[in-house]
Amino acid sequence: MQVLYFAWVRERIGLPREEIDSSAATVRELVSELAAREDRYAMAFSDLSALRVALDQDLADFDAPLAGVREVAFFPPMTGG
Amino acid sequence: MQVLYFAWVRERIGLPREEIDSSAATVRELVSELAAREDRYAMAFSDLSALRVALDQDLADFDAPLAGVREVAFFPPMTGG
Amino acid sequence: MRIVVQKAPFDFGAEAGAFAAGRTDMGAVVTFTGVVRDLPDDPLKVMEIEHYPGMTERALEKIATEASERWNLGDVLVIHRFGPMTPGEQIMMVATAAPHRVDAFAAAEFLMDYLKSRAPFWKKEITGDGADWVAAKDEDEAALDRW
Amino acid sequence: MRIVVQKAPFDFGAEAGAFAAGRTDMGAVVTFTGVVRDLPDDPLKVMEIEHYPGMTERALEKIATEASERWNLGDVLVIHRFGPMTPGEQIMMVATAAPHRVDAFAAAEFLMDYLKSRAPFWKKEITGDGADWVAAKDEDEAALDRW
Repeated sequence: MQVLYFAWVRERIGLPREEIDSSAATVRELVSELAAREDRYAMAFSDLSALRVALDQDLADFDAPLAGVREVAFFPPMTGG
Repeated sequence: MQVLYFAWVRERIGLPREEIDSSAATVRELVSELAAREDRYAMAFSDLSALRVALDQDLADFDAPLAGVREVAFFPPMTGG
Repeated sequence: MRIVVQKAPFDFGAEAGAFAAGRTDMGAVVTFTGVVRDLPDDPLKVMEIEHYPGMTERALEKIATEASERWNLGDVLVIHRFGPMTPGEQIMMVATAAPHRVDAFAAAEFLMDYLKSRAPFWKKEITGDGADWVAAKDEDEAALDRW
Repeated sequence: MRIVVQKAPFDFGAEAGAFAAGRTDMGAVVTFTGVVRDLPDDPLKVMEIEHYPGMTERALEKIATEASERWNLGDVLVIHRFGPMTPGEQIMMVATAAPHRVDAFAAAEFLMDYLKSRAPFWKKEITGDGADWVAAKDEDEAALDRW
């Protein structure tokens, strides 16, 4: 699946998107896999309460299932307007 | 004092303003004097709850004193905006 | 603060654009515009607005000053027309500029609620069937209670 | 309904004027414009807005559609920029047209509250001291509870 990062999540991880091959069943499991990769991932995902996630461009929960999802995006709370 | 009429009050009484010589102490007394004049005044002042009054261009109550007032205006509830 | 009472049409886009332009300390600008609506059952020929010259400007200034005291505002604009207008014409506008959106919205709604029931304007609708003074609505008077 | 997400500046006055023009069935038009504010202590050089292409349009359409379902609206316009902007530049605008003012105001405030916290935009402030992502405010999240 495509994993996208925005704002300071993108800056901490150091890239805007990547293709990830994962069998994680939920967002939370995917986050654990990513955080285990390298320090920059561990840092970006250290506080889930400061993060939001979208699945196929709709906001979702961290407990949401990933089955059939093609695009996962992680980012901080939004500040539009 | 100058007495002004607006909207349907003006139309019923048939003039936009007139000079009135009155010793009425309050707006309510002035209204009684005017209503006693002619039918067209009696009709215009028949229901005070449908009227508003301004003294020297500030909204006032019908019990407000007239001492020192130079301009009294009668009109229906306002419908601006 | 700018209060304008005039018979002539005004250019809403130009007024709104000028009001919002060049402010670096105000994060939020809200505008409201009132438009003459056609009547569904009996087509409106003309909406005629009568006002009380002198008191009108005084009442609008009072309302705008009170808004500026209640909320943190950078600027307020009120334009209100009188005389005859046809459907689609803009009757009036208010605009508020504030550091934050909550103040800009609240002040604009306050201005509209007060202007509806406390500024001396009266609307008359002229249709094929005749002419009628628009009755004040109880809900407009009730709207003042929230402030 | 018109949703625009663009890097280029937009002409607020022209957009507001065009939006309000020629409506004979809508008595009320409300606009909101967000403006880049300068920072009092540390002058702002640039405000940079990042967004999530694709999801942004989708989220704005969802919010505008929900507003149209909740209130009696004739039209909705949302314009939101991304990229770098300087103090005084207009970031975004919403406009609502409705038969009555209560609906036009409520829908515009609803759009703004949701757009602030549910549309994927992120602001970064670049000053002489460096660059900081703007933190979301608890009060913006809390503002959603009223709807």
